[in-house]
Amino acid sequence: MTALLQILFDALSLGSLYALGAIGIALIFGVMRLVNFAHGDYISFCVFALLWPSIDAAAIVFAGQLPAYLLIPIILATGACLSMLSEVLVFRRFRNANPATMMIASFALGFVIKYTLLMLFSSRPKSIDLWSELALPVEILDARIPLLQVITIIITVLILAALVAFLKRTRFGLEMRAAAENFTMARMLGVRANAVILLAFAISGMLAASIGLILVTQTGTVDIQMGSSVMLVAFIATVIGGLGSLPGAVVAGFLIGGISVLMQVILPLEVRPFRDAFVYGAVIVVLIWRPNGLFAPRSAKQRV
Amino acid sequence: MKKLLTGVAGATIMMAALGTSVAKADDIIVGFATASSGFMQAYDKPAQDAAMIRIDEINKAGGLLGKQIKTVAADTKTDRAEGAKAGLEVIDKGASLVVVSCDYDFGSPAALAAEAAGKVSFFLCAESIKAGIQGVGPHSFSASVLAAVQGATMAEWAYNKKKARNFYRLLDTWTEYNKGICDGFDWMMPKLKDAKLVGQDTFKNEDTSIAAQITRIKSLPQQPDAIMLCSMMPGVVSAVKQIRAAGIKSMILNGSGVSGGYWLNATPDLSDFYVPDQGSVYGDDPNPAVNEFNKKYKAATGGDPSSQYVYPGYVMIDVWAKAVERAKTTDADAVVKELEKMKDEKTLFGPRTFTDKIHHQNRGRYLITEIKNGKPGVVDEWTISEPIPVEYLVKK
Amino acid sequence: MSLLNIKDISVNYGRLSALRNASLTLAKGDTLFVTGPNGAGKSTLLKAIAGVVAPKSGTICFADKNIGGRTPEDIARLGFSMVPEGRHVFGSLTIEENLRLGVGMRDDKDVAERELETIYSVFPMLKDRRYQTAGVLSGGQQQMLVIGRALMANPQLIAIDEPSLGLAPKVIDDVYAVLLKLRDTRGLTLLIVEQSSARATMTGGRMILLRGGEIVLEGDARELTKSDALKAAYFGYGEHH
Amino acid sequence: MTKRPSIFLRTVSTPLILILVLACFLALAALVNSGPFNQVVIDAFVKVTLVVGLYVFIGNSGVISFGHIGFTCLGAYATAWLTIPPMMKKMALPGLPDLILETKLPFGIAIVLGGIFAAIFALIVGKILMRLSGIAASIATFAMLAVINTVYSNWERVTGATSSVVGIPIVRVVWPYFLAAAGAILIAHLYAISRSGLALRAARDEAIAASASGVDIGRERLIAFIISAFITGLAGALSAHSVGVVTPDTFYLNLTFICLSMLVVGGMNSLSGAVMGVVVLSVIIQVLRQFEKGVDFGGTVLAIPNGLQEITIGIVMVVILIARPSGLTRNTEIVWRRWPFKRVSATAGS
Repeated sequence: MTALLQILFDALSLGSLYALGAIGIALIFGVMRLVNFAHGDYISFCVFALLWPSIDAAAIVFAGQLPAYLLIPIILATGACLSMLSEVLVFRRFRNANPATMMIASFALGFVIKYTLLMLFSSRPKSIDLWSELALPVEILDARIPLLQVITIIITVLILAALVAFLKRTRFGLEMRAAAENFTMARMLGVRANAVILLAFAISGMLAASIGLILVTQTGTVDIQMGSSVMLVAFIATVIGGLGSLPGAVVAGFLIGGISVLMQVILPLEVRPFRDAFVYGAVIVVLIWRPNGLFAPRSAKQRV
Repeated sequence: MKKLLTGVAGATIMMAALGTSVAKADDIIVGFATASSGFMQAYDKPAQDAAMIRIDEINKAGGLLGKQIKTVAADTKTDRAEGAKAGLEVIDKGASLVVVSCDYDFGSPAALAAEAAGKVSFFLCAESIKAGIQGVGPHSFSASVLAAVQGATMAEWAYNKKKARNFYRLLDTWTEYNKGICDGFDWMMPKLKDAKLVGQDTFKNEDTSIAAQITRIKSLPQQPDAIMLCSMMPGVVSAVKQIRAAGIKSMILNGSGVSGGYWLNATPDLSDFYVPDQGSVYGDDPNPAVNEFNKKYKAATGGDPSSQYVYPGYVMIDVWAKAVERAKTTDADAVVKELEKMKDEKTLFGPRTFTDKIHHQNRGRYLITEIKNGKPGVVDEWTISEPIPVEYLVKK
Repeated sequence: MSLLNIKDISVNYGRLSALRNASLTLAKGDTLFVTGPNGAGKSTLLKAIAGVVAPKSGTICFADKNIGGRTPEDIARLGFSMVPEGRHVFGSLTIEENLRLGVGMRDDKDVAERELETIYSVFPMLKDRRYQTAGVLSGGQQQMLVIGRALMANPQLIAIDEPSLGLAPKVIDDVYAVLLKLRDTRGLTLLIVEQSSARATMTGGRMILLRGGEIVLEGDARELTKSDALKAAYFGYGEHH
Repeated sequence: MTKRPSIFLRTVSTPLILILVLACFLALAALVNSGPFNQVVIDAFVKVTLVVGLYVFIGNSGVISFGHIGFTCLGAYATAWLTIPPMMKKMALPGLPDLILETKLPFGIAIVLGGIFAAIFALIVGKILMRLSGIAASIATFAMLAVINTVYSNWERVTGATSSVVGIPIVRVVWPYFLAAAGAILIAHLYAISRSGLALRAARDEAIAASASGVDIGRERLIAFIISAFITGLAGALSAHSVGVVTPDTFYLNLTFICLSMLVVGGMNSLSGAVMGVVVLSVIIQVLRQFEKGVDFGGTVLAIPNGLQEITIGIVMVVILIARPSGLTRNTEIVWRRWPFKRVSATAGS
């Protein structure tokens, strides 16, 4: 029972990260059919914003020193700004381009962000202590769960709830959902396209920033690569969930998190290094079974 | 389209014209085919700086065979195909010693190019048996000590000095280096009477959470005395943080991949954490000459050595230059012959032995650094009781 | 004076010409039917007005403004409501949310509420199911929804692409009754694409016939249908001889 | 359209012009005759082969594949298995079947077998994956790449896991790579003008119409998948011989994106796009690298900081795509129509 509970928390906390990433990608995909491969680099960028640029091995903590009530808004704003900036400078110029072109443009943008960070901070991963008091374990029904896991899950639930409230209760949210489903029709109803897209980018950037903060707290590491593995799984989750479907993205994110943890638990030692092969094998099976994803929106059109 | 084609042609001719340069005849040239950009840069650069310090020392003392040592460099961009080009480029510029990237995987393309050209090549700090005869050829060497020696050292030391009996093995499958540490640990374990492996698991360096692996350790009937953590930056920090956060108090044994204090602010209260080091970067090396070197390094680069991986660069030039002096030529075969005669050759950072079977260290003296309340300090020194057999290393 | 003034517009899809030198004017309160065979350019004409496709040449003026090059949302905000072909309801949104989207450009909440009640009174079915997602509606119900949604904005001009398609005759009557009532009470201008001229004859108003991307006939709906000219032009008689 | 060029010129001029462009580089390499520059040209030829292989599938089917670098991996390891001296193989890769352990094939045969191995794998996997289309197919191909990568990174006895496989004979002469790139261009062109290629492109542009007129999209896609797997596998084998070592992580996301970028920047729906994308980006990269090393302008040496090359190339790519969203060649083929070169549409022209 204790072990089971622990596994459940492991799965939920890993799934949380994937779910947050998947929504960030699904939001953008929904409004402009862009698979934003720079999303992972937004995560890295936000994390590096905690530090002062320096190529020394030891990190010089910068924004990371601020109290949480300042730090969190600043990092969220960093993510939002970077994300909106990339829309204004780059993606806006690709409104009518085909998805492959946009995707490669996003990849090129990510490349630029990554190498800029590399130049400013050197390639050596840096270490930073952010809120390590959160690392203490708490007792839940005899299981000792790291507080951070609990917090990660709670924060994810809160973010999801806030997002749902925003989408369901506000005018902007309504417009965004409409735009995600049928962009042209929404515009013909007077929905301001650029504003909605910009807002989607802002939210997506903030989601990237929150993933970054969770990752740093969890790992204590600031690394160029840290966004990309989350981004990759999140991207897959978005497709499995049904592109453009936000609930689908969330469920698929948790699903992949769950499968990864489960595989790690049940696979015998010799096979365990092959874990990801099983996870990705499962991805293929799901795709063959449901090519439009688990929760394809009714109007889903294949455009890529 | 025509414009496109002419543009391409023009640029190409320009680039070809720029690509050629001349080498002077009466210098000895050391070529660095290392990464000045990309992931490996952070590992190559410090070791290369250390190598430069030794070169400077030699030049100031009158040079090598009466000639000055000149250096040329080409950037591998942390890319294998670029690595091969960089190797060819420094050979083209007349290098008699080709220094290649720290890591075997990234260094080997350049080393293979050097081998094909009949030049001596040295890996800055690669710790795989392949960085040498086995993976490149008879003219290739590594300046560091095998990863397996680190794992074996930690196991034997913890068994003897810390009375550890129950071991747990946690392997990060990301690199060959990590596996090497665990291979050495595996080799040592059966030699330690009544030491027991109570469990083992794997993870991937990029895993953001190793919660499942931790759960497995915690469900053991009794916490292990020591966890052999075969991993490296950056994943290792995350792993350690999570292990300690879960309340696992066992001592953690590591390879030199975690050497250096630069990452410790991520884990402010870390204790019972042990690292093998070839020399101390913390200013408390038992050998004052090492502390002297650290000062020199700081003067030259503006910063303290970040980790022990700075040192092999110095060792490399040191042993190569000695071999050249003894051979009285930079001719590759003669230099290799002299290098292979070295047995426990003293260097600033522990003895070096090369034979015609192995151009690497399958035994070595290590300082043991303990991290206590987040502060590193040298607490001991250990040399494994017997060298790890070449056959065992090759088979792995 | 005219509400909509289209002059000499041509639209190309790649190398394919979809509309050539089309011109027409509409005054406030007018009713214009656009008919023609499949692929004649009827939908393209509407899309060009809505700003969804960009004309290669020509000018479009709406409510005294040149709307060439403006975005669809700008044009919508000038009082142009479009009901495109194929019932684009937002399937994952509720019926009420669909309708509320229609008032995108209105800040006044009370007006929006009043408008909503008006639409509900016209289509009581929508009110009964207001909290269901629009995806579950039948084809006819979806058609009502999109027309209701287009009316929510209280537009000056509503353009509807094939309102009768797939609807039961009874429902078609209802839809037209609503549209005509709004025309008569509010001065709503109607621009309706229908493949058949039957409805136009019944309702009255002007009519244009598009074929092969060109306006080939224009006149009063009832008079045109009485003459043989329409049929001849529709099928292109008299040209292949 | 006024006078159209003869059928002969239209059908064969594209590959001939492209091969001619590559031949210029071959000649330049012979002229410069320096080791590093040879390697630059070799590297470019390998990339041309690889990207042309990608084009055969992506360009004709319109499905973005993230998985083809998996075939490159298969090809590279296959040639490693076949060409490493048996002595070394027995030590490093003892899990290989005896037959392979005892064999040592010449370079030329081994690379072709590498391509065939990848093609056979594509046949098996493609049977399942080619049922999918659109982004589902893209993700499925990526999942395939991830599975291949995970297996090759961990199968100690057969692939040596993450450790570099060494002992592959290094081939540093340029012409075999040129021949392979030219061959890839020819194969790609022949496929593009074949019935299957035409049907597939028709399906790419008008899926419903094509399937209504009896095109079995799945089957045609599978054919393209297999041919492109052969070419990308061949490119993998070539890259193994050009560097002398293979590791699984070489053949993963970085290479995938670099090759896709070259294809899209060139123009993903045309063979000329595939080739010119590689040529143009490679040349820009080389020029930038030269600047990183420092360029002498009449006494003043101008050098850009290390790492700026990557940033610049990223910006250059974005700018090219903004200016020409359908790539440098605008998705058209280069054909011979008297001087100067003229374009015809890739869809209408062939």
